[in-house]
Amino acid sequence: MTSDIVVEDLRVHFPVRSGVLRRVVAAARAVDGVSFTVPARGIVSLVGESGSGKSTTGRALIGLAPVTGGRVRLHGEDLATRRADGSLPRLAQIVYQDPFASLNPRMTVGAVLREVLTVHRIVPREAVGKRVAELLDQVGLRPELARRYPHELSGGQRQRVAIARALAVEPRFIVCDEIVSALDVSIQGQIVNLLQDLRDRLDLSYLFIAHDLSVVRHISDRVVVMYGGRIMEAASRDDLFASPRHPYTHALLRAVPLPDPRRKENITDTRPRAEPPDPVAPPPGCRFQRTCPFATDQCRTAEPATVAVSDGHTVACHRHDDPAVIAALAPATV
Amino acid sequence: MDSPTALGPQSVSPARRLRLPRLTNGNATLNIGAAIVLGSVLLALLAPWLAPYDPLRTDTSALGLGIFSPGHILGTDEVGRDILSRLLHGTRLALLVAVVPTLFALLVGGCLGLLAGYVGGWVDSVLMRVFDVMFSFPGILFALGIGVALGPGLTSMIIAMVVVTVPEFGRIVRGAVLGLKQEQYVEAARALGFSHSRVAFRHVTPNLLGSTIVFATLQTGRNVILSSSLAFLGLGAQPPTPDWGQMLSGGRSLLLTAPHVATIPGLAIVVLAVGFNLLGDGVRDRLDPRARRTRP
Amino acid sequence: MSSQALLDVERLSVAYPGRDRPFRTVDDVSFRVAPGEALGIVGESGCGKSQTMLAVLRLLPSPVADISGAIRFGGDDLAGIPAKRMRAVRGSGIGLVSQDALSALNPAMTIGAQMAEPLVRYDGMRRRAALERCAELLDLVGLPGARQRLGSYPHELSGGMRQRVLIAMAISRNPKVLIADEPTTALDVTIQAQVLGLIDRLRRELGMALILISHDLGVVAGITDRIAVMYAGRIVETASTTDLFDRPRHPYTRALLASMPRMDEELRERLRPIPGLPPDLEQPPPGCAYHPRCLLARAGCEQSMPQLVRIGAGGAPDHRVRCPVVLEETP
Amino acid sequence: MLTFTVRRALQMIPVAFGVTLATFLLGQIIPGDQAAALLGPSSSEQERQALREEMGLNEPVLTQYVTYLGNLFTGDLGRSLSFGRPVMSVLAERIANTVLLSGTAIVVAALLGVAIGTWAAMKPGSVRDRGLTVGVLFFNSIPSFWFGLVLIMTFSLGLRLLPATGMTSIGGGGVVDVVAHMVLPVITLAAWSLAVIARMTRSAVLEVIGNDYVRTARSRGVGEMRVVVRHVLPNALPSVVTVIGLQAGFLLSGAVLTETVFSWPGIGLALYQAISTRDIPLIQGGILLIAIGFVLINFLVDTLQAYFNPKIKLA
Repeated sequence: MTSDIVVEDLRVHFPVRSGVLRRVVAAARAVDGVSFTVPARGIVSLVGESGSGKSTTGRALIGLAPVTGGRVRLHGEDLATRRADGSLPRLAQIVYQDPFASLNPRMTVGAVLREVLTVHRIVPREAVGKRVAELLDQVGLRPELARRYPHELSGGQRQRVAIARALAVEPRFIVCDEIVSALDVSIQGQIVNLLQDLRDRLDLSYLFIAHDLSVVRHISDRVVVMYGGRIMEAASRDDLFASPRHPYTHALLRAVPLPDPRRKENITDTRPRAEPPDPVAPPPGCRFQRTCPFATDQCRTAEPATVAVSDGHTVACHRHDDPAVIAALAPATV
Repeated sequence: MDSPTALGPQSVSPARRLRLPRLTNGNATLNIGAAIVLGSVLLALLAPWLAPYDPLRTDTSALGLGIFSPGHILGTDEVGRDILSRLLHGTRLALLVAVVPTLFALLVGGCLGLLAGYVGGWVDSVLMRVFDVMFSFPGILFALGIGVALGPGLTSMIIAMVVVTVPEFGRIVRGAVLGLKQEQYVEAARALGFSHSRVAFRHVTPNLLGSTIVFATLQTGRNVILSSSLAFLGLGAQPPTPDWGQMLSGGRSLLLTAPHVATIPGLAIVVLAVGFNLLGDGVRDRLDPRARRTRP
Repeated sequence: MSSQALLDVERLSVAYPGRDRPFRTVDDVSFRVAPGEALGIVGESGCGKSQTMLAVLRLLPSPVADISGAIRFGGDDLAGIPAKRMRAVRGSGIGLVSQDALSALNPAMTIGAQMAEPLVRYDGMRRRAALERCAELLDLVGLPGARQRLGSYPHELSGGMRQRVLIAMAISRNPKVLIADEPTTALDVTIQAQVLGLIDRLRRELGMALILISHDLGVVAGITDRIAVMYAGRIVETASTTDLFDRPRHPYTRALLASMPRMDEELRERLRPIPGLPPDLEQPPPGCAYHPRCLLARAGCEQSMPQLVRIGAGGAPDHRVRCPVVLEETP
Repeated sequence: MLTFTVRRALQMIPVAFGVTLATFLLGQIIPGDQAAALLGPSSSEQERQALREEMGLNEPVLTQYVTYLGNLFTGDLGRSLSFGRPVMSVLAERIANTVLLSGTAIVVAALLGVAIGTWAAMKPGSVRDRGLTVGVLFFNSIPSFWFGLVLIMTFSLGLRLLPATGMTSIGGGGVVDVVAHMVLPVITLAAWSLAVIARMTRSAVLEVIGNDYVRTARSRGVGEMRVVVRHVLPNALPSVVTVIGLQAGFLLSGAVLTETVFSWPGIGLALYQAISTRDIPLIQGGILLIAIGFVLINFLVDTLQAYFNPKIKLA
């Protein structure tokens, strides 16, 4: 299997300005050394809480956040090269959480799609109308909707339009940034199913950024768990949900409320955990140390290395092979 | 940084999603405003045919005649000119000095604002400091200075008014552009590989046209007052040109004996300013996204 | 359902003037909450669940929203009492926790100042005593360093902390009913679980009744006794929580449960979303509002809105459903 | 907070230089020969040339600007042609009158404007709210000088209730007399600003009143009056204060018209006289003074706002 996207030690640091002269005094390490790959036709999910750096990582992959360190390769070519020669937009696209905000309120659905097709000369001018209808059909919308404005559509329909716009450039890779979390539960499934169909039909690969693990479990091939700008654990979907090896992954899994009145174990009245690490001055050692129930002195001084615990399953935890910890994490869910 | 991750389906509160019924009837506002402005334009165009007398003709036998005097419905002024005729002819000048400076200021200020807001960086800093300086001379004072420097007259007054209002347009447009640059659809347009000029003119500009047009209309209303103030201070069109501000100023000497000489042109100024203000408010109500659901 | 209801809402409707004619965001909603009981109200955006609760507290824009029905609480009909008596009910009778704690806290006041305000103004407490009580409350809701937090401004706290502050504020005047409107929706998953646990504990410790509003059946499953499912402004099904999950009857409830991707089940090949779109409240479909999306719809469903009918005999647990089609099923 | 204040103060420096440059250039653009104007038409070319040399008018423009700046710092604004005295002394004796008039007007406009705007916003769509909308429209469409004339016609010439012109009656008078003379000009000057402030307050209050935290306060039983005073106004005032600051600046310049109409012996009236006599140094000086006043007011407003915003205050 070839990899569409190769991310090696990606860093996205934002300058922190302060004082009378607004000088740069520090860097906020939103993404701090992240490596993963997205295979062709693969769906890789990026999960974590707000401030984990997952969205910034996604934005960096399509050139919307500055890459301040590391390498990103898209289809064998460096991201910077792809940006410079203008091939990036044709290759990688993004769909956002809020489809209302991401569609120009003064353009009809048809105008949105026509613009992309003509600017990039995807099809001959006379074929544009036909292609718009095809794109709408591809995302399950009737061609009449081309004449509508975004505010005349429902949330689910808008998200389909946003997907159609991304598809218009015929990309290989799409960053899906929380694209179902603003939708009603009954509609979420429509969009998730659509993404899977499109992947099969158009050979796409996705980076699926989400916080809802039940959706992630459904859609992904691989799952990458981020915390404080770093990757805690990465594994195939089945491995990660069946046998998480990082305490943070375990905490995430244990926090999903189950729609079953007899299963109350995931509702816990614990004292609040410590705040996520300050991106400007992360603590020495493991980023998760303050919250981790298993943290030792070693965790507070040395940053854990990322090690493979089985084929394709990596974890960044000093105690990944400690039997006591493994036992505590084992019955995660189900 | 990350966008908020957990915006659920309830992130917009129902009360806010519901369209609140409009409290003032936007259509009435718009219609009255449009009627006043269009009516003024019509009067200005037809002034030569409607006016009973030559606005410049003085009649020493009829100084300061009152309202409803025979032959002079609105009376005569301090040198015996027919007030109605002067009022009608003055409409042309009033509209000219209200609309023309707005158009120029809109063009210049709009472009500078778009440039400052979209490009940002040092271009923005320099332009904003220049606007700050211009802004520090409150409207009429700045216009006064320029009017004095260029010598009194119509052209210098229009130039003065343009210079005064350019920074206002610049700031309004820049602020709107800065807001729009944060919009996700603008970022999406960049991600789709569109050029800067396409994003600026196809995606940003159409979305700030509405608010800019509203501001321009309201500014035209303010220009009616600003121009009459400058004329009152003697910086506009020079006598004996029929000008409402001039007429008002001239009527001051007759306040005791013939108050209508100063009152009537004042009322005309108020009506025209009200017209533009209503028009602006009406257009704003129309453009309010909450009030709009069907296709524009 | 308990006979001595603490809060008894009967035939509540909320209407707004629409483009052409008035439309209802809440339509003929009745429910009761007994002391100490936890009721969940579940539905998707626009189903009227939040509007119902704001109507109960009379916090809707009053001249615009037309409210009808009875809201009985402590011997009063809240719909009819004068504004001053209503104010006495708010906070000390019924408390409210809203969704987004950042916007629900006054950015220009310290936590202590806004928490203590009604205690000093209306409960006759001295300022120092009130602040002391606030510190205790913040400790009760598990805020670390509670006393020092009194001097903080909302923007200095994290989202989870702010939600805890909001909960402490809602319970500060010892309400008998706590209404929590999507209290965890804006929070990260791990924080969400903690806040739910906190609300559950407070309800038990303080003996409050709880009305938990959520779009997520998973959120209400663990901590409620009864659930009412709303669709397009109406309650379509109400049952005890276990009954609802074990034997959902209304086609919408079933479809909603089936549409959820679940962590506690085998993976399915595809998700099963509900086809179609939620109705436009200004132009609802005729008859049953759910019929255009309903798999069991038959001729007649578009004719008239069905009644909410009790299933089973008098001895059975109270389970009501608004669908004549499923009533004909043999259980 | 300190950082913010210092940053904001530093921003004033280029603006202040810009303002002096603009007033200086104003003097440069104005056509005509200053020396001739000073010496009168009967002066000889030699005399004029000598004066130009003495005044530095033959120097390069940049040198002249540096000299102009230097003079500014020593408080030398040149000599007024029409008064035959230093501009500084002309302005100095009048500034108090202008500040008295504009200051009273802005206080009246701010207090009444905030009160009326809040009162209207508490019942949107009510009779009083519509009344405010109409009033705002009306006062925003009236030229102040005409309004002043109408007031004079009604209250001085018609009803003979209040004096029309001057600051004191002939022969002087006490505080009561000055106040009586102030009534009409203050109303004239305050009307426009009052309308603008009331409208801004109304929309700011309406915006804040829809916030969740206002609902939180109500849901805890806080009374409506207290909700407005404690929760709504503190969050609505920052945007209102900006407008008040701007209006304070505009009132300073609006004084030109009002002082002229009412013959109020302030800077505005002096400016009007200077314009009619083309007394360029006095025009430059008056405009510069008002512009600098405007810059200072804006600085004060911004600092005040930062103080009320906990996010900046604590930073």
